[in-house]
Amino acid sequence: MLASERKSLVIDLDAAAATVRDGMTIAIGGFINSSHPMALVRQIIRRGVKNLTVVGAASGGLDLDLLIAAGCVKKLVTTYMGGEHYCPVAPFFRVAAQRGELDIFECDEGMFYCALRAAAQRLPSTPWKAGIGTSFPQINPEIKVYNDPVSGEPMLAIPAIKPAIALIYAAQSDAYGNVQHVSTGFGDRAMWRAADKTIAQVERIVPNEEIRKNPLATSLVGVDAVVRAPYGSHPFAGPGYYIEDSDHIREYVAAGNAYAKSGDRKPFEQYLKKYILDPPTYEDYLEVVGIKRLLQLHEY
Amino acid sequence: MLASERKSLVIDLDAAAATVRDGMTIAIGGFINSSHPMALVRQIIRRGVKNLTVVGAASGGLDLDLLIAAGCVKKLVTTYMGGEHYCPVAPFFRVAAQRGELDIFECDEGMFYCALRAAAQRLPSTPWKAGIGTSFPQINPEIKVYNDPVSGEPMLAIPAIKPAIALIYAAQSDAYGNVQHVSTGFGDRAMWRAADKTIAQVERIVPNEEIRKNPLATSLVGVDAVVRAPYGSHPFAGPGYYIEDSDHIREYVAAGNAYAKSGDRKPFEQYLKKYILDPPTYEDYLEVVGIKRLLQLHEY
Amino acid sequence: MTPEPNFTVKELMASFISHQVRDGERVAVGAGLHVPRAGILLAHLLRCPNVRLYVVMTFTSLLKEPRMEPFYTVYDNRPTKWAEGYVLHDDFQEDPRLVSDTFVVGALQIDKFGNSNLIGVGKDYKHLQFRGPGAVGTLSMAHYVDRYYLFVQSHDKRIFVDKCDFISTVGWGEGGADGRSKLGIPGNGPVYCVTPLCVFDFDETSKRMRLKSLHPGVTVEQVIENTGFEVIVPANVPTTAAPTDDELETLRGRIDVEGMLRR
Amino acid sequence: MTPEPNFTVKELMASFISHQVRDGERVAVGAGLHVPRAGILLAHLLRCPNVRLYVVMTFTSLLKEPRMEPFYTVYDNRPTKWAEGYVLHDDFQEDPRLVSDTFVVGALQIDKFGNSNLIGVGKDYKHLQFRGPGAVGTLSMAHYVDRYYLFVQSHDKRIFVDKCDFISTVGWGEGGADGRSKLGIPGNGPVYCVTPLCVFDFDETSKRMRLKSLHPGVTVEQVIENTGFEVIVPANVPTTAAPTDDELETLRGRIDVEGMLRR
Repeated sequence: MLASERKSLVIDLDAAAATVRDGMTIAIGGFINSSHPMALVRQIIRRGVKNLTVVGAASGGLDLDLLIAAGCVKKLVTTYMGGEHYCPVAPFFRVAAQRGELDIFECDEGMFYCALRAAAQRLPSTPWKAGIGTSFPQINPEIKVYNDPVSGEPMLAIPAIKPAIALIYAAQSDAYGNVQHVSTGFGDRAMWRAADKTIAQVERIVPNEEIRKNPLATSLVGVDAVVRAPYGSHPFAGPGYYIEDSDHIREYVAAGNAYAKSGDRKPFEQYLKKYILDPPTYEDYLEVVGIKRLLQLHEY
Repeated sequence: MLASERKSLVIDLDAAAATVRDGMTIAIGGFINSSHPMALVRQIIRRGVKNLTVVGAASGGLDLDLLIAAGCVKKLVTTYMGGEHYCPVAPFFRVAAQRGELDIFECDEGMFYCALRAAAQRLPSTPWKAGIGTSFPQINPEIKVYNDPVSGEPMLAIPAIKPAIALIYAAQSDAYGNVQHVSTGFGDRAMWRAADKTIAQVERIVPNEEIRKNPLATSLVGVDAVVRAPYGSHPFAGPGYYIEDSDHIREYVAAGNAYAKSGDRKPFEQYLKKYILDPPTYEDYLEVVGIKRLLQLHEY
Repeated sequence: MTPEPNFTVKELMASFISHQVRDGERVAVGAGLHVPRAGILLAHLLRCPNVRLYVVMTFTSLLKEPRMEPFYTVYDNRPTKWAEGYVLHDDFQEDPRLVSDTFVVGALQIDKFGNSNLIGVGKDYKHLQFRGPGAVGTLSMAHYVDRYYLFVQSHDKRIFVDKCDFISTVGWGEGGADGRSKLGIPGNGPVYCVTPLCVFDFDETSKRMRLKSLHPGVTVEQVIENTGFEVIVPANVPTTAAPTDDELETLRGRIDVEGMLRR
Repeated sequence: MTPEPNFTVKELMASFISHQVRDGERVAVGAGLHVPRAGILLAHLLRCPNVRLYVVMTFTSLLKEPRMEPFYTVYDNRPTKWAEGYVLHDDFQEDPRLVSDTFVVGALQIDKFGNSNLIGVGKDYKHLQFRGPGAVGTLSMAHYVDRYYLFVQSHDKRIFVDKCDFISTVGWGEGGADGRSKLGIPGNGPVYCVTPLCVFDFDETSKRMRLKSLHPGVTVEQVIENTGFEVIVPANVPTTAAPTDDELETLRGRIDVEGMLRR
């Protein structure tokens, strides 16, 4: 009598998005205009989730700005909020921050990973030296200055930040949660280690045998659930598959700038309706974008 | 006018061993009976280097015991000193420790990597929680108990240990120090990060183009020098190439046990003469072992 | 007289350990200890298809493997052929719980509260009577895992002592249900101690070691005689459950093909 | 009248930056800043064959690459085709010096001691006049590298201020040769500040910003007028060295093929 087969961890998009509930701390992987689990992000917006603490990527980007614009975010943990050459500062972030409407855990990339590592290591804080002499201990009162017990020198204690759920975008996974990124995976591993649970949104689900052909490429060895969503990082890049959709990003930035510059939320409301609220399913979103456009975004 | 070609980092075995000088702190990679840079270790013994602080692998093994037996070691930083099923406790280590002749930085694997990470991160110490309630803070006075600045709870501060040189065994490298291990590389990356300089002893030197075919396999992206020594982990395993030489390890353990049990150093002196002091070169060592024996050790 | 059992004590211990594994967990297979290794693999093949096995710094599933090729060490490269992914040795310090949810700890000495010692025997650390191999990773693993198990290959008064000369891994500290929490140590600590004579558990209130079951043919007196602290002995001590035929078949046919547990 | 130079100010700045790179170093190529990126690649191709370039989280050498395919971002996957090895983004926190020995820092504000600000402009952090993008990794990189360079794409009194509203990256703190060491900050801090008008260095004693060279056609008065703090002006201020023909040829033919620096 042998054990039954391994259980598939593949779930559907809405079931995955439904794990994110009001007030939770979640992490969202990727890097600036690449590798964000956008199918999940849009579904979270559709579900009207509120008061999230979002541990954005180091560095974050317009994926987080969209969540702020849609009213989902209470607190943000990130080191950079921009769209690189598309926009120097993310527009809704900028306005919300200037109005004091957003709690910000102000940090740089070193501190960001300190906070995630502390969570992964089950430590209350980890030390960092860089930041002494800057404004960070003043503008982020969660960071404590103390003296190192060995050398006596002043240090910063960066508190642990533990996401309940990490939402990660990657190229592929098997049904058992062995995830493989194309190329680096940026800082996604750090989020996976820190979070209680990780959901991977992938371009393809492949047989376990495919994963075993190159186990060195397995970047997250065992996530908790897997969601299939081809073109799922759109409008951002999906490494190995497609580059970012410049036109779409410019459309979003224009809508954001209209709000940031003149307080006009209408262009964003139109964007929100067209791309997120109206399309009943994820596939319908892709229909709105159009297969022709999607096929133009090939990486090479 | 273009820049000249890249400079080769390949050096010979004796030049590499000569960088290790009396009183230095060095790290030696590998794991128990696998992946130790033994050609370098033997050359260090031949050169009569003294008073080393050796940051042995976590977990260390008979490679370190040999250095202790040969009188090179003043202080040891390791978590385990044994040969697994060949011997539960490394013999010369055991005697030296029991006589109080060896300084030991007593730690477990978690603390070991804390010390290396602190060095890599240029921090005076990093925190660890495991160890509270044990004898470690008493038997290792370099570890300090303090209260976490965020939570107030008692923590251990593990001081940074920075090797001047890390000696690493790996499968291959190009001439520019891009090193690729077969399989995991155990904790070698942590030593590379912590050390001021790293020397990789490899089975093969391959063209840069070979490295670029699988950059994900590059485990140490840029060491400071590369030494070629085929069968260079013998008598220990070289992953992807050969398994450990059980007979040779048993010969060493028997010599060690003769000393540990009855104080008879003669069998070890014979071992030392036969395998290390008499063979004028590294290739001569392999001749003493014999090509027939070496070819029997293939991994599959 | 009881008939001679059709299994060895090692097979019995492996069977007992196999029932401690829970499906879906990450479980480190410390290959050096053959009995716990066999127990974990047995659980995987018979009851826990979804455990993630940590084998020689890789994670894998071995459900489809007809026979576990022999691997006696934690450093042997050959089992990496089964890898689904790598977790480097130093990664364990980044997140101990990503390596294993449970663990097996061996020891030179174990005291009545399940504290254990791999450092050495003797009163003076600088002049030990017997220097042990060191803590390896037991200290950190036992601290962070959900729960762990003590396992020894022999049962005598040198191992089971009233007080360890040194503590490398905390069990229940100085005892009591809050023995760990008052030190700020997470997890459920040692659950059982498995020996060639018996299985101990821990009294719920005092967290002192208590006889849970006797292996076939072993008497309470034998345990008491060979244990250096006072053992709590309940009124009725059952016999450790014998491995089932299924278990023996799987152990002998697929896991312990070379018969390490039958010697 | 001086003849019109045969190069742009961006090319001039790239040439200047290229001379700051030392062979054998690790150098992060922050692709978003085109001018420093071009300068680093120029150094690599002409003088520094042994730098290890950190490009989109890979390390590489580009000596054999006839033309740098356009990459405008730090997230574009395409440059990973050149990889010799990966260093993940979070690895930078494990060892900042394995990523880069030197760095280029941009800013919203820079003060006379080379402290800089990417957080925002305004007195009240909770109600900023202008919220910046955040520190990215500049704080930690600038702390750990051997030395770094400030670089701005425009030169005016909004950027060059007497005192930053917030400091995200320490330059020389409150000044003085011990401005960094008394805070316990390692490294040699900011060495030069490169602007479209000039290059600043730092007075050895006060560590206040000092005019080092003027770009062709720029006057001392122009710099003073557009700088919000008192600039130290030496008796003789040379003109920033023009890019050589070799440099321009390599820049235009192999690095800046699309002419980003000529616009």
